Amino acid sequence: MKFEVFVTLKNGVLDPQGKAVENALGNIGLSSIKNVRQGKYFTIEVDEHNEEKAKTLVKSSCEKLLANETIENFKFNKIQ
Amino acid sequence: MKFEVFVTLKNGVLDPQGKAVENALGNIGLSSIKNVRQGKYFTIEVDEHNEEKAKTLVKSSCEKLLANETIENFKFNKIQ
Amino acid sequence: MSNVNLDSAIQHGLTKDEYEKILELIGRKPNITELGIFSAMWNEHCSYKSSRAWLGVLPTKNNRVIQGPGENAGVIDIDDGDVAIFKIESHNHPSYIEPYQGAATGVGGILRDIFTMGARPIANLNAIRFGSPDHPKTKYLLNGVVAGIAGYGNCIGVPTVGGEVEFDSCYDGNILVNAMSIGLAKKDKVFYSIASGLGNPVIYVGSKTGRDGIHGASMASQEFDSNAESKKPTVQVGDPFAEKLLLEACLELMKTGTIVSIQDMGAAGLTSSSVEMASKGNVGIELNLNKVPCRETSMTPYEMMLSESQERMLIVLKNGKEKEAEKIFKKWDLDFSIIGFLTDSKKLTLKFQNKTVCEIPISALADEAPKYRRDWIEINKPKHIDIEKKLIDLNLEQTIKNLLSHPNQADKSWIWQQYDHMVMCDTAQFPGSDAAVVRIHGNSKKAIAASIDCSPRYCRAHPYTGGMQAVCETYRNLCSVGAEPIAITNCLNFGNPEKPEIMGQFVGVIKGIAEACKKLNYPVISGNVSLYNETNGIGINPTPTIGGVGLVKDVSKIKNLKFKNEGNNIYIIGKTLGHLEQSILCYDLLHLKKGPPPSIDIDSELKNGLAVRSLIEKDLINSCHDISSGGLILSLLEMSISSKIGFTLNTNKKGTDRVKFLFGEDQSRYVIEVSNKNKDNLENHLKILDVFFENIGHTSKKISIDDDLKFDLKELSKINKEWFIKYNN
Amino acid sequence: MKANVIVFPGSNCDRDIKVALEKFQLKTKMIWHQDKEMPKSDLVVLPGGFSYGDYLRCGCMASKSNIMCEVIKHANKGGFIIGTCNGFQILTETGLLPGVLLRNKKLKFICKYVNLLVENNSTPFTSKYKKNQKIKIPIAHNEGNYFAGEKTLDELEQNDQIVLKYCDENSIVNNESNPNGSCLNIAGIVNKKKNIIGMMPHPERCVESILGGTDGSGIFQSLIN
Ligand SMILES: Nc1ncnc2c1ncn2[C@@H]1O[C@H](COP(=O)(O)OP(=O)(O)O)[C@@H](O)[C@H]1O
Ligand SMILES: [Mg+2]
Repeated sequence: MKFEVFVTLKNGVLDPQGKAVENALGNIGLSSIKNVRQGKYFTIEVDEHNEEKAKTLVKSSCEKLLANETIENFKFNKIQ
Repeated sequence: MKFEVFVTLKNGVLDPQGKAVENALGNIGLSSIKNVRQGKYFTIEVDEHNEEKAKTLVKSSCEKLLANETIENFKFNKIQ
Repeated sequence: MSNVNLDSAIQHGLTKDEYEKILELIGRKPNITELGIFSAMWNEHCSYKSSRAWLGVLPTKNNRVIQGPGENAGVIDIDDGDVAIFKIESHNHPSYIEPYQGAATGVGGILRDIFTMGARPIANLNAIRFGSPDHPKTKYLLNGVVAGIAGYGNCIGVPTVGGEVEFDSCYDGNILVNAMSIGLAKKDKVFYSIASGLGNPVIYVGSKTGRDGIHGASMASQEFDSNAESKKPTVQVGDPFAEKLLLEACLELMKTGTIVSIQDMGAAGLTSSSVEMASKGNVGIELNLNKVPCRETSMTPYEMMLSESQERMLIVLKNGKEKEAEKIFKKWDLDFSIIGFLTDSKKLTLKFQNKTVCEIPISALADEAPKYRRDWIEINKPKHIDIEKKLIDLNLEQTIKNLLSHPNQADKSWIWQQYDHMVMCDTAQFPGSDAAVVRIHGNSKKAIAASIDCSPRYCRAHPYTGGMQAVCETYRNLCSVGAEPIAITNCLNFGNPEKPEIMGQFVGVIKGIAEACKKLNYPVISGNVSLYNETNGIGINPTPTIGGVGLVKDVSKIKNLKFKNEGNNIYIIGKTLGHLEQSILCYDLLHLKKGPPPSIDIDSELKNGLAVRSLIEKDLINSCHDISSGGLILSLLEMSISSKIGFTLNTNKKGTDRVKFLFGEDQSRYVIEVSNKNKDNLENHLKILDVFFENIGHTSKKISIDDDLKFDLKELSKINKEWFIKYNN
Repeated sequence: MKANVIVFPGSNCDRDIKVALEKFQLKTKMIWHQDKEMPKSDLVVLPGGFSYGDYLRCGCMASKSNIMCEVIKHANKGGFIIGTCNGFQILTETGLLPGVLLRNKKLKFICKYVNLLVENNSTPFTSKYKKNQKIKIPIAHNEGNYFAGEKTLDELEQNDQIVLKYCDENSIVNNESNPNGSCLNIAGIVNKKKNIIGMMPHPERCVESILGGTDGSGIFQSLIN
């Protein structure tokens, strides 16, 4: 089973990368692009046929590793 | 108008981060998780009401900055 | 399997003649795998077909050289059973296409060359060259390359201690990324790539093989056209973490006495590593490609043999030692696979799915590779040009400010502060000085000094002089800190060698390097050639990057370029004639690019260098800086800015003579700072050594030149530091 | 005094810190990350480097390795722990110290000597310094931008947990002297019990004048006191 996982910075956490991207876009003439926030995107495969069980595994990888909940949120979707 | 942008490594391009994450998941007992690939996820706002124009702008930011098409693919969706 | 014919050979970058030679050598048509292997081994990057004939001119020996060119890196004796191992390598084309990964894998590649030989890398340097700062790609390339070098070197934990950077529009379409690494080993624990022992197992260790970089080596040997983007997928991605593990695992294995020979998989991956090992040992090698650890499914023999996936090594083990070796690689979480063995067939034999997919005599791939004596034309020293007129109205105050704020002379800390230059805790002289100094770990006194230099504008004007000058400049930089120069490595970056002018540049430069090395007893022990640095017919300035390495016997005595106190005397060692053609003043500031470069008198170079070293040895001077690009004035200003101590300079000259005195780039000169206490002693000493010197002023609170020029040190410092920061904001 | 230095794959300041510890007569053992047991020691050091390549988030994967259970036990018993650079990142990822280290504000790796103000000298790691003493120690990191929520920052201040702050030549703590964007210019903190310190600067890099300074010595001298 295949999932996609999104890890994004919580509101209020400064995102210097997003800021830098935004500035850089401005510099190359794309100044109408605003509020860039950068996060992480994973695709993962779970060796598990039961969807519920697979989801529990994905959730637990997010909590234990993929996201740092002090600063990040996560969500995920089944894609296959 | 708000968009989400996905930037992922092309197939066949080495993903040291994904590989390391996969190993780490294995080490903490989540060895049923396989084929981890890590990419970037952006949310951006475009100061433009015409959807077609907005999309052109997003596409051009991907091509010019967000993705390096040597090794990466991108896609995007309107989310608001 | 697709059919091989002349067309497919040409697509692989081979010429018609070369293809016919292949047919003759193996007496049949090659299959596609074999064709790929030939093309990889016979391209410029691996075969040195245009340059080999000339490289033989270079002197490669002195009493400290243990291994000259021909191995993964050169080896010099630094006493007490220690050796230093070093080499420089180019990663120009990949870095233009993908600056971060190109530069990163360049660093990774040179590091492997060093640790394959049993050395722990202790210092990295780099020489990077970009197009004009106004060119739309320059900023992106600069940022990517610097971040890539930093990303790899910092992660693996080897300090990046020096380098150089230059901007010139001749690099607009062909940037240069040359990476150098120095390692340390014990004299009796150096490893070589000569395979031996029939039946000995051949093992593959490191990361898995993917489809990355297939045909990277051929790419590095092709001229760019504006379609460069379409060559993109050949760029490899580096994994410094994997390299760190590979480094530790290899050094651990090397302690066990199980290795016969070892070779990293660099350009042309498995092909060149297996062929080179077999060729050097005059043996055959048989590999079972089904055993190659692959990252992707259904990889073909062709792909496996030509992949340039990073962080891999090929090792010939002593028979029966497989288990012992495997344990170490497993501990470090690396792939380990016995993929073949040595044979007496003197052939490269490849099996895949129980079929023989390649059988080529090793000699056909290596010794029989084409060698060309390309046509070349001698490039003579250009005539002097009249520059007086341009100098008469020069506003000196403004010109000095322009010099300090010019990207080529601006403070480079924006770059080297992105590099961890202190890790390993042995860096005794940081970047920002003439030569970096790195201690020999565990030895409280001994250290290695290193410097990397080239002045391509001189090489373009007169290749022979330029080649000599590059060697001499590293020599001078080593002497400036008090090191004994020992040997060099060189990276020869040129345009298309099929053009007689370019080949003429190449020949001239090589002869110049050879002459300087011979006279200075400063041989070439390793190097690399990068040709076809040309886009749409426009070639780069000839750029022979020289990396010089010296030995410091007592690290507590080294000197740097910072003024130490106010009220000390300032001297120039060496004669100032005021040669301005090809100087920074003419070339970069006034855009006058004609005329000969300053000439080099090797006898003075030797004598002045020795003198400076003996002054340092006797502790008679407080600081020392060589005079190079930018002339006397730039050297003084750098000494001032880095120390926040000013100087009072008395030129005793007027008008254009003064301009020449300040900006002239006459060679073999140094600025030194001497206390009143040591003044007489120093002068006597220099007289005995028969060295030309002159007292030109003293250190002071402020900066002033003669009676009419005054500068605010803070302002100059700001101007000097600002350029990189503003440019990259 | 005995010290254990934990070696993760990708650690690269492990040897450096061992040399420094031994210079100050601490008996030092290197401990492999996969070990399930750790010999008794007074001090545990989490060294700098790029553990597990620092992929994902710095220090994150190291914080999940076997040996960290032992390190946590050591912490709970009141044993001393120093985490420098990557070690600091590992400590925050493990939760032994609050907050997190984000990417430097300017998104560049920074390696240079910086000025630091000793805010708290009543910890086992800083007693040899004077309060408000200005010291110079190098930093070398890409992710040293200390971040924590307001509540945590308040707590850190109230409990005197902030040990080192970035400052300038004249001991002034301000935006200009903040190299990486850290909240409150924080360069190093301790836990409430003050037996664990995390700091971005590398004291092991300045214990000999030939390397550019000796201000790092204070950390080690404080410990052996
Ligand atoms: N790309 C670079 N990487 C690391 N250090 C650099 C780089 N470019 C310049 N430097 C450092 O900046 C200092 C000044 O460089 P340069 O002006 O080329 O010196 P010099 O003229 O004495 O050779 C040197 O110490 C050099 O090592
Ligand atoms: Mg110099």
